[in-house]
This record gives sequence, structure tokens and C-alpha cells, in this order.
Amino acid sequence: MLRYTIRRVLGLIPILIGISIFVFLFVHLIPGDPARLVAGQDATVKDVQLVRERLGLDKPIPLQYLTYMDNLLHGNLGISLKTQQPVIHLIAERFMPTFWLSFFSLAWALAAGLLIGVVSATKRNKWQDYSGMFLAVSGLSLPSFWLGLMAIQLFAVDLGLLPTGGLDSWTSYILPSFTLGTGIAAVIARFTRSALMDVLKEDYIRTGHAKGLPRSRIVWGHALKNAMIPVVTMTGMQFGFLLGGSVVVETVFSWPGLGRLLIDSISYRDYTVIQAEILLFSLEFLLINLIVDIIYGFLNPQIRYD
Amino acid sequence: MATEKQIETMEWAGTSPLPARKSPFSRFMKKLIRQRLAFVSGIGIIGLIIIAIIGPSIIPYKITTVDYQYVLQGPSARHWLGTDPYGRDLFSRIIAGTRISLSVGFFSVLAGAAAGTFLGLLAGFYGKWVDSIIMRICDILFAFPGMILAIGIVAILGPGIMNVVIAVSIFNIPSFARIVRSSTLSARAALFVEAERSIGAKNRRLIWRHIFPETISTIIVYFTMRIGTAILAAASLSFLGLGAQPPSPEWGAMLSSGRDYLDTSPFVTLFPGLAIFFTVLVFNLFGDGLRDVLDPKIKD
Amino acid sequence: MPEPLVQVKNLKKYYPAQSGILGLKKVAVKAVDGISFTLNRGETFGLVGESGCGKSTTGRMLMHLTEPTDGQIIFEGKDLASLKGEELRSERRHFQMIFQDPYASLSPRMSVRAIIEEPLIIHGVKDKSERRERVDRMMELVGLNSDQADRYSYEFSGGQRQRIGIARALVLNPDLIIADEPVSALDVSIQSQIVNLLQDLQDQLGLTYLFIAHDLSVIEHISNRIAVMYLGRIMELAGKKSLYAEPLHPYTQALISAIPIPDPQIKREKIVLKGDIPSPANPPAGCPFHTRCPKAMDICRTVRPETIEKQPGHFVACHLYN
Amino acid sequence: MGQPLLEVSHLQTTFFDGKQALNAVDDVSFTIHEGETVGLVGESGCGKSVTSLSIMRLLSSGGKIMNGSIHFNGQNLLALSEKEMRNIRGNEIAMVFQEPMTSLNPVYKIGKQIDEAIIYHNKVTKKEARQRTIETLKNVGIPRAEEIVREYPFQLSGGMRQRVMIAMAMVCKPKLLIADEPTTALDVTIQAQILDLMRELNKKNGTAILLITHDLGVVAEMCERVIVMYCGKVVEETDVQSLFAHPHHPYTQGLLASTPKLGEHAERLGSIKGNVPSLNHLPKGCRFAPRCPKAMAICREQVPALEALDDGGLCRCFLYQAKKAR
Repeated sequence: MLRYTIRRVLGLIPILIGISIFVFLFVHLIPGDPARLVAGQDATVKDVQLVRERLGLDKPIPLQYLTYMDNLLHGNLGISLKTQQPVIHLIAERFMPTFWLSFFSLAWALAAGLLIGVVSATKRNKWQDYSGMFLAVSGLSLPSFWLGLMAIQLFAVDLGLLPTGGLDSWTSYILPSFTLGTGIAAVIARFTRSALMDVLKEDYIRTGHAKGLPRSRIVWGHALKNAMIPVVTMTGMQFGFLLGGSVVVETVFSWPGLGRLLIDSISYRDYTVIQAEILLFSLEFLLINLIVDIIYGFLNPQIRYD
Repeated sequence: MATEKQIETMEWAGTSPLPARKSPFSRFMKKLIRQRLAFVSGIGIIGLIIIAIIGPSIIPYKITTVDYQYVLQGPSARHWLGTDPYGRDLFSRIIAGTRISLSVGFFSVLAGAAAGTFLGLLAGFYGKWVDSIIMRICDILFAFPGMILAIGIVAILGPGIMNVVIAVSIFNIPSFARIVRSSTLSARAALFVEAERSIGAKNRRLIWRHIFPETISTIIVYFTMRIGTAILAAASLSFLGLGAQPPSPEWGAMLSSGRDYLDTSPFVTLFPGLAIFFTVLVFNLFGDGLRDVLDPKIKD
Repeated sequence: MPEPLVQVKNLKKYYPAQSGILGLKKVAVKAVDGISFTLNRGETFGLVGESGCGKSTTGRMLMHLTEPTDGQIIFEGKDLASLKGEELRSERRHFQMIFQDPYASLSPRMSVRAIIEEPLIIHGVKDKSERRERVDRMMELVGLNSDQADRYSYEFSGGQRQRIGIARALVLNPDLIIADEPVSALDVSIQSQIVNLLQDLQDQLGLTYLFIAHDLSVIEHISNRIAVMYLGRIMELAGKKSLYAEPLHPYTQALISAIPIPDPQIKREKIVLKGDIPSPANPPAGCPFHTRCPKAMDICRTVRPETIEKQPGHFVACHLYN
Repeated sequence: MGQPLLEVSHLQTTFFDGKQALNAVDDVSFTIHEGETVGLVGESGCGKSVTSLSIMRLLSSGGKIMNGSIHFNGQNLLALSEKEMRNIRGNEIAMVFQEPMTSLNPVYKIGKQIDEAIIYHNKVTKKEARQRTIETLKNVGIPRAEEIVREYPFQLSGGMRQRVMIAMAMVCKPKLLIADEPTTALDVTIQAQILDLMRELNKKNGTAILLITHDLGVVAEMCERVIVMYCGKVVEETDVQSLFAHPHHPYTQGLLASTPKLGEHAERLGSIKGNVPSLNHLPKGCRFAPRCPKAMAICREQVPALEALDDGGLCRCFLYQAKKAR
């Protein structure tokens, strides 16, 4: 297990370096002169030159990259072009609302997805299965922004039960989490169903029956524990979907989080913030997948004992 | 060479008549028709394609016709699905939008699939350093959540529907590369490919005549399943203002412009959303059916 | 005087395996660890052993499906192990292989004709009607109805599919057929059909067989000479009569005694070996069999026994005879 | 001879695939007495495994017992509720399968998987169950049983896993053990160990064994009585000595001739022409007739009955019935 974990962590290093290069190159890939971008469209040629020197943009690209990495490791993500504040402050402010939104969405997705998946697999080809899978494929096909708008219309505007947007109290979490988690719940449900059905075909399930165990014990004990192994891995992959989806859902619900900051920054062409956010999102995704890999190791004795 | 022994061997094999000849294609069609839901959604897809092709020429109103007399009208006999804030006919705009969504979904997946398939075949067949390099690049691309990668790309290239196609195809590359690589690996290890190798077939023949056909059903299934996702992603980007720009009748963009009138005229957001939902749904259902027939091993 | 067709000298296959925290420490899995034997023209040479003994790897190395780590495979004065590229490809048609699984070894996408024709196309038989004729002749030869050449392989039963596999192997007129467990996936009544077919084809075409199997009864029936393998090494090699009448190696003795004989009248004293077959990743030092050998001595635990010719043509690697 | 322990009569098991109904087991009857070892022999698709799964009532979906009865200790298993049947499975009738590599749950420890069977069938504490588990593991020849209970299946070899499977089957001291090709997946030297163990358990505990196999050698070594099946029907049933000395049914004769015998040095093997027909293309009349070298006109028209022979065996063949009639 230790060996496995160390290998996973070490395996991340080349990916981290790759990401940092991509993100660093981001500003350089934008058509036009980066110094001009920073200085603004109406700056004089001299001002642009000053900015170029101040930011080290006149130096060779590899050297710029090293400087960028040095700053990064010291927690310096640059200055926002729009507000002139350190980017790290902007992000820190917005981090927690996004974190909790992701957390509640995932919790809802797991609860709904696992339940539907298990019921569908055990009631194969019965009405429970058909309705479960109909819900799931619908959830998979719903545009989240539309689902969010319809939910606002129904629960906030028509019924007046919940806030339409923003973050004021815990009730503010309900609609956005529901919207963001629905698509993932659908994926989890479908995946759980097929994983569980595969497991139920295994020889050791037959062994369980031959021992005289009741079906409930076989499904919830023997089968589910095995089926969870691939489900956990897949849920980690879905987290990327969650982070991407949060941009959309935060826009719909005027959520004070990272996703909306990203969209706002794009409309203001605030490239340092965009750059930092892309880096942050991918780091988060990698971290989640590392955690998932470790959970996977714990579920799978073959790895745990390796 | 013909001896009596030959006749004897004949007899052992038993020349019992075989049942009617079944080609792989006829087996496939038979199974597909048995999947009723997939069959119906296949018809749905054909319907959508027809609408995409002839729709713009049969719609009752020009999609750009502004009519301030009929702003935000509810559904009526005159405007079946009502009108938008500029008094344009929603039904006509939604029909016209079909072509945009379908082509964005199709071409972005096609480009991603072509590149990903090529890379996946190379990585899976040659292994070693070719595999390492391709897969490490895919790992890095994978480390960016799909939508974030697309947003980043649009931020570089600027908003616009073409750039959305580029962004969505780039985030499709690594998923296709991975899935094709793994089915290449299993095909390469398949005994009949090994048998082919033992006869002395060259690599090119192995890849294109034996391994690629093995991966094709996986690619087709995955292709269909990804179209739905791609349409959703493109609509989301347009909704965020990064894709198609008004007055384009792109569904996501229409939805975005209607959201300010949500409380008074919900149909302006309702109908484009239903169009997206229905389109993505038929592709997902068809993909599910294809998967059950062609390659039950693929998971979402 | 037997005429040697292929000489295998000190053939080895080591697979790298990783261990240690970072997987940096390389440990070799010795799948085949220095084996030598000669295949004579027109004979059937049996290679027998339990799982992990390296018998299939040996067959695959002869076919160049696996690159040998070391050693020589000498055929017509050339060392095949060192050949590469085009030269290797053209030498390949002298050696052909029959596989264990008649289901997986035939492409589900090709008709029977296309499958049998494939070797001809690859080796440059351009004339379509000649190919057609050769395929038809080959199908009749292995007992298939050539009218069914346009069927797909999945429409046939296991035994018929194995016949297709045999036709594919024979269509290039090879010298050597490597048959890797060709009957172990088949039912008993079909097994004997295929075994008989292989024998008939050998008589008619003068083929040489390397017959790989785990089933000693089948091996004994079909082979002229037999090599017994254990953990990558040949323990004993002899003509079939002397191997069964007078097995020298304790492993061979145990193996023969372990086979259930379909005759309840025969009561034998059984040698039941203790313990499991060790993993080839971590084989015992000295003689690989010493952990289970009822006659193991001290020397067996440390020194690898040399192969000696105890009687003419009867080789054994065991300290009991040194 | 002891009491009849298991009495299968006129069992018919059908698999439904779409509109097709395939009789995998068709009118099969036999008995097993206490302490007896009976072999059920046949090639793939002959219905031997389906017969054993029918006895356990563990048929996969699509399979259904349509007819017949299965009496165990005087109780008709087919009339029991699912809950009552659970009390029989693993407790009075236990089963060992062909694939030791996949028949154990990979995420549970060995000990837990055996304990479970004890706890479900007996009123014992976890500690007592564990003790019995260790004891049983020792009885099936597993060294360091105390440590093995804390290990996972992937840490054991195939032979050891099959021993664990046997221990799991024997832990509640069943009266009948059904072993479905228990050694087919194992190496020859390991097979010898497992057969040895089963013989010993049969002698020591008096457990009756229904041994399902395709290997006539295993049958000759293990069984007292043999039932030969072909295409879902019993074609011959007799004691092991007469089966090998004087096989009656042409199928049995062909099967024996096809099997190579060690040290016999025959030039050619006997063989049965043709292929086993699939269940949806069964011939009219005797199912073996198209492959039978002695087939007569009547064989292609009518299905022969399973009738007693002079030496006490049963055979389903017109050859002998014709003689008798004459």
C-alpha cells in the first residue's frame, strides 16, 4: 500500500510539470503581445516596454518559465489586470463557496446514483429498473443551465420556497447542488448498475448462494463491495465534470465562487486570473483523483497487500 | 495427394448442413432491431438530420425577422412556440438551430475521434516509448477538467462557434486515445492476431486489416455516446457567452438571452432547453443500444 | 539415421519484473532457462509439463512470437533467433502454429476462405484462382466441406474450427508444425478426431510436429520422443517407450503416477507430491524440483544438476544419476 | 448398500432463450445412496452441470425446472420454499465448482468466507465458528491454517483455493457433496492431491459425492457407480467395473475408445464421427443415432427407453432391447 501510494504520488510529478508548462504558455498563446495585454490597449509604446521589463517578458521563454515556477512555489500567482489585487486574494475569497457547492453536489449525486444503480441492478428488467434507467439517461441529457433555470422558476419564483441565487444562508445551497449533482448522479447510477450486474454474474456470487446465504446478504455484502471498486474510480473521473459544471451552475445562480470569477475574468480579459484559475482547477482535479486512487487501494486487497 | 485416408477424414468431420449463412452485418442488424429503444432513437436521429438539412428552407418565418408588435408572445396558432424578446418566431429559430447543434456535435467529435484513434492505435500497437509519450500527453490533457480546458481554449482563441468546435474536439482527443489504445492492446493480444503474426503478416497489415477493425465497434459506440456530451458542452459554452453569439439561433445562446425574462415568459427558455434535451437524449439512447449490441464492455 | 530439422541450443527467455518501492529493482522471471533439444525430420516431439513450466513460451520462441533472451534456433544452417525483418518473414513459412483455443484463434470477421487464404496472400501468391484451388484442396484434406468456405468461422463447432486452424497452418507447405495444446479445449470424442487427423497428415505430408501439451496420455499417444519440463528446464528427455517404461527423474515418475488411468482394474501405488509448483518468478535454487522431490538430497538444494545421457537417447537432469 | 440419500426422478430442466425452449436436462433419473461416490460423465453440453445446479436449485436466469422431483432424505427439494432451500444449501448438500480462481470472493478474507457459512447454518458465536473454520482447513490439508484465515484469496495458489472451497463445502458436515469438475482447472500433480483429499473425506465422514467430470480416468479412480449423459439424457448407468470392462451403449464405447491410455501404445485412437448436436437442432429418434456406427432404422425414428440389462446396469439403446424382444 505504501509502495502503491508513493508510486501514485511520484507519478503525478511529470503531470504537474506538464500542467505548469501548459498554463505558463497560456498567456503566450494568446494572439498579440502579452505586454500590450497587461499594459492595456491605450498604453504608450514606452509604457508597454516598461511593463515588458517589469514582468521579465523580454527574457528567454525558459527563463520566464523558471521565474513563473519560482513565484508559483512562493504562492505568488500574479496581479489581477482588472482589480490590481493579488490573484491569490481573489481566489481565496471565492474558494470556500465553490468547495462546499462541489461537496454537496457530490454527496447528492452519490446518494441518488448509488441508490438508483443498486435498485436497477437487483430488479433487472422490472419496472424499477426501467424507471431508474429512464431517470438516469434523462439526467445525463439535461443541460445543467436549463435545469437550473427551470428549478429557479419552479421553486424560487413560483413556489417561493428557496432563494433564486447568491449565497445568503444554507438554503442557498439546495438548488445549485441539486442542479450540479444531477448529471453526475445519472452517470453514477448507470455505472453502478452495470458494475453490480457484472459482479452478480461472477462465480463467487454462485458460491455464496451455494453456501445458503440469503440474497440480501449476497447483494449488499459480497456483490456491492466488489462493485464499489470501479464505481469509486469512475466517481473520481466525474469530479472533472463537476468542476467544469460549477462554472455553468455558478453563472446561473450568481454564486460567489471560482467558476463565476472565471467567466467574469474572461469577459474582462483578465488573463492572470484565468491562468491561475485553470491551474487551480486542474490541481484540484489531480488531488481528488489521488485521493480516489488511495481509496481504491484500500478497497482492493490485492493492492493493499502489495 | 488424394488418398483413401482423405475420404475417411471427411467422414469424421460430419458434413451436416449448416444453418443459413449469417454475415457479421446481418447479425448486427438483427440484434439492433431487437433493441427497441435504440431503434426508435435511431429514427429520431434520422429525423433530426432531415430537419437539419431541410429545416431552414421550410420554416414559417425568417429567423432574423424582428417584429416589435409581437414581443415575448406565448405559444399561439400564429407563433407555435411563441416569440423572443425581439419578436422573432421561436419555432423557426429552434428548427434553424438544429443544424448548428448537430454539426457542432458531429464535427467536434469527429475531429477528436480521428486524432484520438490515430494516437491510440499508435500507442497501443507500438508500445514502449511511443506509448509512453502519447499517454503522458493524454494524462496532462486529462488533468484539465474538460469544460475548463474548453473555456481556456476559447479564452485564447476568442469566443465563436468555430472555436467551440476546436475546443470540444481537443478535449475529446485524450478520451478517444485512451479507449482506442486499450482496445488495441486487447486486440493485439487476441489469439487470432497472434496467429496472423505467426504467419508473417507485416505490421501495416496487422494494424489496418486486423486490429483496427477490432477497435471499430468500440469507436462507433463511443462516438455516438460522445456526440450528446459534445452538444451539451457546446450549448453550455454558448450559454456562458463564449460560443455562438446572438443573433445566431444556437439553442444555448437563445436560452441565455431568454433567461432575463424567465419570470414573465418562461417559454423562451423552456423550448430551446427541451430541444437540447431531446437531441442529446436520442443520441444517448442510441449510443446505449449500440453499446449493448456491439461492445457491452464499454462503460460510460 | 534421423535427420535433424531444427536444433535448439541453450534457449532462454527472461521476463523483467519490477519490485521495490519505486519498481526500480529489476528481477527476471525465468520462463525458459537454458533448454536444448533437436527436432528430427518427420518425428513428433512432445513437450509436456504443468502450468508455468515454459512449454508454451518455448513454442512461441520457435515461432518468433516471443523474442528469445539468449540461445540459438538453428534451421537449415541459419540461426533463426538472430534473424530480423524481411529475412525472418520469409523463413516464417517453414514453421507454422496450431493454437489451443479454436474460438479465439480465428478472426470472427473473416470467412473460412479468407482465413485459410491469408498466409498465401502474405507470402505473395498473387494468382487468385491458384489460391482458390489451394484453399479448396486444403479444406478437403483436413476433412472440411469446401462448399462451406464462404461461411464465417463462428458458424462452426469447436472441432471443425480446429480443422480450419490446421488448414491455415498447412496451406504454405511448412516443414514444422508447432501445436500448442491443440486438443485440450476439445471434448474427448472430438479430441481423438483431431489427433488422428494430425497423424494422418503427418504420414501424407511428411510433417514434423512439436506437440505441446499438459496431458501425458495424449502426448504419449502421439509423440516419438518426449521432453518433460519443470519451471523452465527440461528434466528428462527420452523416446516415449523408455520414458514410460523407465522414467528416471522423480518428477517424471510422479507425473506419470498422477495421471488417472481409465481402467478401474489397475491399482497403482501413487506418488502424491507435496505442496505447490513454485512461481517461476522465484524459483528454488539448485534443482528447481527439490522443494517437492521425495528423493531430494543436500546437493539438490544448491547445485543445478547437469543433463546427462543415462542411456542412449535418454537424457536426465538429476543428481541421483551423477 | 445404504439408504437412498438423493433420488432424482424424471427431471426436466429447460432454458428459455427468447422464443426458444431448450431442454438441457430431459427426463433424468438416478439415485445416490449414503456414503456413495457416483460419477456423472459426459461431454460439454450434455447437461451434467445443469443437473447438479438443478439439484441445488441454483439455475441461472432463463433456466427452469419444468418437471420431475428431487427427493433428498425423503424431502422433495422442488417443493421447498426458497428459505427452506437455503437451509439445505451449504448445510446438507454442498457444492464445489470448477474454477477455484474465481469462486472465492476477492475482497473478503478466507476465514470470513468460511465462518459465514457456519454462522448462517448453526447457532454459534463468531469465535466458535472461527475455531471450526481453522479445524476444517487443517482437515483439508492446509498448512498454517491460523494464518490463512487472515489472508485473501489472491494470496493462494489454485490448488490451495480448491482446498479452501472444499473446506467451505465440508464445514457444515453435509451428507452430499456435489463436485462439478473440481480438478479440471488444476495441474496433474495438484489434481492427484485434490482427488486424494476427496477420497479421504468420503471415507472419514461418510459424505456421499456426486462427481461431475468429463475425464474417464478420474471416474475410474474415484467412483463406484457411473452415469453417462449425452444431449440431456442418461444413456447408461452401471457400476464402475462393468462400465470399463463391458461398456454397452455405443456412445460409451466410442468415448472409451477415444481416450488415449497411458502405456497402451495403440497406433490409432478410436473416434466418434461428427459433432455433438446443439440443443436446438436435436435429431429425431435416438440423439446419438447420427453419430452411431451401429445405428438401425428404428434408431432414427424412435427414442429408446432407459432399460435394465442382465448385469444390473441400465442402457438407453435399441440394440439390447431388440435382443431381449427376440
